[in-house]
Amino acid sequence: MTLNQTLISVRGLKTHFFTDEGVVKAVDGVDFDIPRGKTLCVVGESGSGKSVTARSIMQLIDRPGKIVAGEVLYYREEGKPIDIVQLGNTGKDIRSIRGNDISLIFQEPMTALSPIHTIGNQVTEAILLHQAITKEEATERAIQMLARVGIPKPKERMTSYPFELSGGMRQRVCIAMALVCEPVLLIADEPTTALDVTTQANILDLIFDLQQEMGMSVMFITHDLGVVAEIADEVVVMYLGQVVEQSDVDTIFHNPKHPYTQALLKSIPKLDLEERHRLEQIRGMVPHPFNRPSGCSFHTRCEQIMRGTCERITPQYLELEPGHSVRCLLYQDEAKEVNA
Amino acid sequence: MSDARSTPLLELKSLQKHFPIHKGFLRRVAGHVKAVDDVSFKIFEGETLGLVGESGCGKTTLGRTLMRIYEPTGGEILYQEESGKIVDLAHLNRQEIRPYHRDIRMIFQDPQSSLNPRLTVLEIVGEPLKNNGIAKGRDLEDQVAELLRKVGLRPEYLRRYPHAFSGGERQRIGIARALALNPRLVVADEAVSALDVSVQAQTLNLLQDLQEEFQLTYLFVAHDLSVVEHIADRVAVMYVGKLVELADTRDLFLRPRHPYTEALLSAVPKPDPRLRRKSERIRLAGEVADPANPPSGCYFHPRCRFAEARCKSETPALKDLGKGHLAACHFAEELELRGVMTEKAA
Amino acid sequence: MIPTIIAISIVSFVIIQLPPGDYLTSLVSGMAAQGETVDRASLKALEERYGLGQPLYIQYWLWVKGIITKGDFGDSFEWNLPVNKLIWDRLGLTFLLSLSTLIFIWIVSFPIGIYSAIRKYSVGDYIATFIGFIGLAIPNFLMALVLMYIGFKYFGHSVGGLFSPEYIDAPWSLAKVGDLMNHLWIPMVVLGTAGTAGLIRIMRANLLDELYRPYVVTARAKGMAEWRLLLKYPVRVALNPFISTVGWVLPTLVSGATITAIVLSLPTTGPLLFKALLSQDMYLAGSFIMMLSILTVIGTLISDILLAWLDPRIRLK
Amino acid sequence: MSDDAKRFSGLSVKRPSPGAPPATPEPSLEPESRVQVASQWQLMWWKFRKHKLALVSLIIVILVYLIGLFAEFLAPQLPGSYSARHTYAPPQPLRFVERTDNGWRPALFVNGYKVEVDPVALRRTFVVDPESKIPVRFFVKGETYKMWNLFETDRHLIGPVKSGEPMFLLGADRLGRDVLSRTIYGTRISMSIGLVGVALSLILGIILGGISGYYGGAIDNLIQRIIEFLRSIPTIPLWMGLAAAIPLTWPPLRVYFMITVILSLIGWTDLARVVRGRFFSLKTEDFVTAARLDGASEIGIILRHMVPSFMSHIIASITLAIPAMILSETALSFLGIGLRPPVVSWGVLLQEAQNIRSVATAPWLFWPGAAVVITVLALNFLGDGLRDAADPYE
Repeated sequence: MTLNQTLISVRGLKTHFFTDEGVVKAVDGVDFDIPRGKTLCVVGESGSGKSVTARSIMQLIDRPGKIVAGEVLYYREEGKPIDIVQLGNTGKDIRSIRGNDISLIFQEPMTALSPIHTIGNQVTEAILLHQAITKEEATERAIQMLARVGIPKPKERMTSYPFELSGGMRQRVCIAMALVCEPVLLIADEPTTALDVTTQANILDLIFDLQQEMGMSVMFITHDLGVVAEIADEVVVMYLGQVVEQSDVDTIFHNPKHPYTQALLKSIPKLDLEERHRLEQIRGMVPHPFNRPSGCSFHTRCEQIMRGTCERITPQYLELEPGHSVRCLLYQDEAKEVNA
Repeated sequence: MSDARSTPLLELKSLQKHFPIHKGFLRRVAGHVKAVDDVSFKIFEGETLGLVGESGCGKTTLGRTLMRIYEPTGGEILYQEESGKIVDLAHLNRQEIRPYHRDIRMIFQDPQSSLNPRLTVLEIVGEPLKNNGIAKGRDLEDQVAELLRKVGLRPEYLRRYPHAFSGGERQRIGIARALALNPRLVVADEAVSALDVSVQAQTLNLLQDLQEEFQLTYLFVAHDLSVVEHIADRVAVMYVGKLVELADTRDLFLRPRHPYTEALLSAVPKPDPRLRRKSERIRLAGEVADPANPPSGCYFHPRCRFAEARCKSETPALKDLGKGHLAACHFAEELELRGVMTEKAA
Repeated sequence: MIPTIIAISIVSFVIIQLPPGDYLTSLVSGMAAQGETVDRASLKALEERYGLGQPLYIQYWLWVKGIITKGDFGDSFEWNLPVNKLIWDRLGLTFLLSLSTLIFIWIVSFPIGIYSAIRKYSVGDYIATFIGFIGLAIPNFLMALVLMYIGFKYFGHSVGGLFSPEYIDAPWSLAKVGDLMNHLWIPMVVLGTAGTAGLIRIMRANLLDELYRPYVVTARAKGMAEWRLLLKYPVRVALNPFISTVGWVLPTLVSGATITAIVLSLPTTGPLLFKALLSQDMYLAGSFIMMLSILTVIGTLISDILLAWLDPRIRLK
Repeated sequence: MSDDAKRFSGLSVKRPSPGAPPATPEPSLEPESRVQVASQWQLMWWKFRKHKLALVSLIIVILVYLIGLFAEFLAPQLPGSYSARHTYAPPQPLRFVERTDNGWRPALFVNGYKVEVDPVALRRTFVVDPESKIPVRFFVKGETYKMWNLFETDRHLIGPVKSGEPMFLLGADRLGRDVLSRTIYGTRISMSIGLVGVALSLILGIILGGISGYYGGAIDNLIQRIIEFLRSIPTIPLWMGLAAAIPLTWPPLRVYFMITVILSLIGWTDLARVVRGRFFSLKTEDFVTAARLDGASEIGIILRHMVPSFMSHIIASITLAIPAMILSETALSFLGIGLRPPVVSWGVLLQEAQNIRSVATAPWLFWPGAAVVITVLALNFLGDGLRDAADPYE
């Protein structure tokens, strides 16, 4: 067997938040694989646990949150896979992976950079943390990287502060900082949500181009299905802390199986110049994380609910066909038997 | 369609809103941000006019100036009353404007901050009714309950406080408040931007249903072009405080006449992986111009792929290109610009 | 800043004028009590110099003019000396005391504040908070009294003053500085407790604001070690509002120093100002109040400059 | 307007009963939870309640005010009555049981004094004599006083059965006056000066801060400069200057009033800043804009939308301002330029402790200081808890 095609394998991940009011099961049993060199999009509405999943992969969960179960297997080019969960969240081992093998960019480019340190300082630091080179070499590298992400006059920009740049430029700096050590995985947590469509398009193109150049995997978190359609190879759909469907992008858009995925696709307005019509809507609201519905957590809003079944039985996450998994009782024999 | 509409419900004539920039210890005025600069258009009864542009283009300021939340620096806001009389809202004082705030209402972007957390739903939705002496006591309660029913909320929720509701439900409360006085025109300022995808569809449907039921006219301010395409009859595009294009929705999306509109449309991600990169995207270089210090000539020229010497020196006027399609570009007639690609077209 | 100083001078002048009866009358009666007589000529000269009998604004103007042109603050009739001969030494010591207390406050509150923030709701945080609040609740003079009482009761000697008796009138020498250091710590602790408590709270709150910001997570995601990260990012950002609090710590310190000095009988401005006020030696008192205020304003200005130097957002905008 | 609101809330409405059939195709209607219909003050109270230390402090503060209110009844003696025979008498512990030949039995008494002569200093000192007993009773008859200046009575909460026998639970001072009684009387003056001073500051602060925040512009600029100026001056020297100018011949009441005015002259700046800041941020809030569009009048907006939004913050700030006032009064009186005897405040009492030699022989003179520390501590904790609870909508 040649190189494993999977880079990261998340198995049974559970991240819970222990608040005064009770336990919020933000991520509650998540399984998916991030393929090597490809783009995986994680879609979901607010409260679906997509951001917490991303941070769990890097062990960046703050109190009162805690990873309570599961593993995040990282397949290196050689040697045995490492379970990142076992590394703890402060030690040297996890630090050598953060920023070097796996990097992160955020939604808000305004707050993701320290307001009082120069761009140069923050980018070179990312290099010096992982590579034994001199400051001058690191500076040189940082300038090259800034140029590569399309920042005009990168040399001058090294001494600028974040507040002197526009939102789009700041996001480019974040990308430069994340990619300067040429990681194998870039986790992008809604990196374009706060930006205008025009800037968003440019940033998406930039990430795509850099991926072609550097060959890294991208885990892209978003709630915008349009963005998913533009950039994803694989798609994971999340609802209330669980993955409800995963497949390649074409299948998700043209042959979705889970009622939630289907409903989401129908509910977004499209630029299709159709006559005016009503959008198909999902009824109700995303439930509060404290009151997760019993059985299938989507049953309260599902159009294809099987009364008496979906409220009681928790669906398994099963592979329907190779590479296409769904968590829905419609496709589970056990449930069909009960229903019949 | 536009031929049938003779007199507009509302007409803006050269509306301006300039914010002074203060500098130094004595707070001297050092310049002006021309947030809205000479904007003119009409809104006809019963239609939905979409208003789009990047952030900082002045679309929200326009909506707020029209509501007289901001005092206009210049221009006219001509409103036709039901009796047919035309008033200039821009030149009324604070007292005189009040009756018109019954006819023209507003829905805010952030359902969190636009509802006073210290008041119950009854008090919030009932506020306009009470202030305008329309109802009180038991009657008020019944009317508010009825309004809640109309926007799809349970009337039993009357005594709850905003914190007991989700974002989508709060936006419905905001819509109920806007409807309370049987308005004719509703300014919806990014009314669905802060909502989740599934809730956004519910809210858009609700707005459409209400429009049909009450013959409402909407000025729909948004940055999401897909949403605007879905809900608007006509669309106005703004760039750095100026109107650059205005046309029927289909017309504008199919065949834009301003390079900025073309670039905006091209940037919208299409929710179908099979359409991916069928057409090369138009990359819009640089940033939105600074409205405090805009470029010469056509404000868009530094980012325009068709810009010529003339664009740098000469400000283009908003021209009528027929069928009510307006565009402010020197080459509006000559350019062949790309509109949206539909599945069928592809 | 200039308007502030002008306002301060006006307030000080008003205070000088507040007690009933005019200065000259008190002077004459004071001298008469000591068996001296005042000759008419010098009386006339004094009247002219202070503009007595003329409108108040002219008196004010003459007073200010004297200060600016000749450094002349007027005379203390209690001491029968020009005010400027009396104040400089004491002002110097007052500010030495205030500054060293400020440094003491920083050294103590900085690490404790950081600890309280990163170990929020831990036992240590609660203890620090509680002690801090007690520090805030004990009036300076009471703390000074208690310390003196303990010193007297258990060590059998009085702990007042800034110098041992043998050094009081000695010229400055290394030994005298050492002696000063030996005495300085008590007033420093007395003055510092309240300020320390306040600054711990501020540091903790500032840092809690910053600790969960995305840029901290960004730094962590780069693979930085926790302690280095903490000091380079959130602590560094939280430092800015911390610096700006010097603006209000300084006036409180000077205030506290006044009372503490009276209780501990330190050779600073406090006791002299107090005596001057009691005997209504108003030119001396007014000058003290003015100089203390002006020096505080200058201190605040320095903290503003420091802040601008530290924070690029202020510097570059 | 708010009257209307009250009237509505008084009406009975069709409350949703848990079993009511759902009106819309949503799942069943869950019964209205307390949180969903909880008002601002209710949410604040729930949040405040979690802060145990603040809760305890609230009780202490209430107790201290009650002590101030019923000082005459609670104090065993009048503040001015002295017993020259008991100069610097040490505290007598209150005993609840006495030993008899056949074991212990409950009783209420204090031990008497005996005089010892210090062989070195040849000075007379009092020591508590465990042999002698002075019986003590609750609700005992003692010196006559006029309760709240309304009616005369001679009942005290506690005192020696035989009027005139020495009972100094916290010791006696230089003139043989009861430290406990004087501390209790001092509570009234010190606590009330805190309240009156804060009330004055509040009026100044709300008016000036409100004007500053609501109108903005030049007037705001002016008020801000004044505040900055006042805050940059070291307060104690300034206070000392102003207080020293109060003529010695003034009657105590006028001095009391003057001191509060001086204290609040600087205290108002903090409150004004809070009020101004709130006005500023609220002015541009969407819900205020919405209310304006709903046709609310300016005064309606201020009273119905803005004031309730910052009321809780003001209350917290007031609570934190009172201890500052108390400390300042104490400091000034301690120096002898604030309140002056025969007025009894904690600061005036502590003046007795100024002389290190008298404190060394009679450390119980520090008791009024303990009262200051406990009260200020409780007020600070209370204010802290209130501040945390002030915004329940975070």
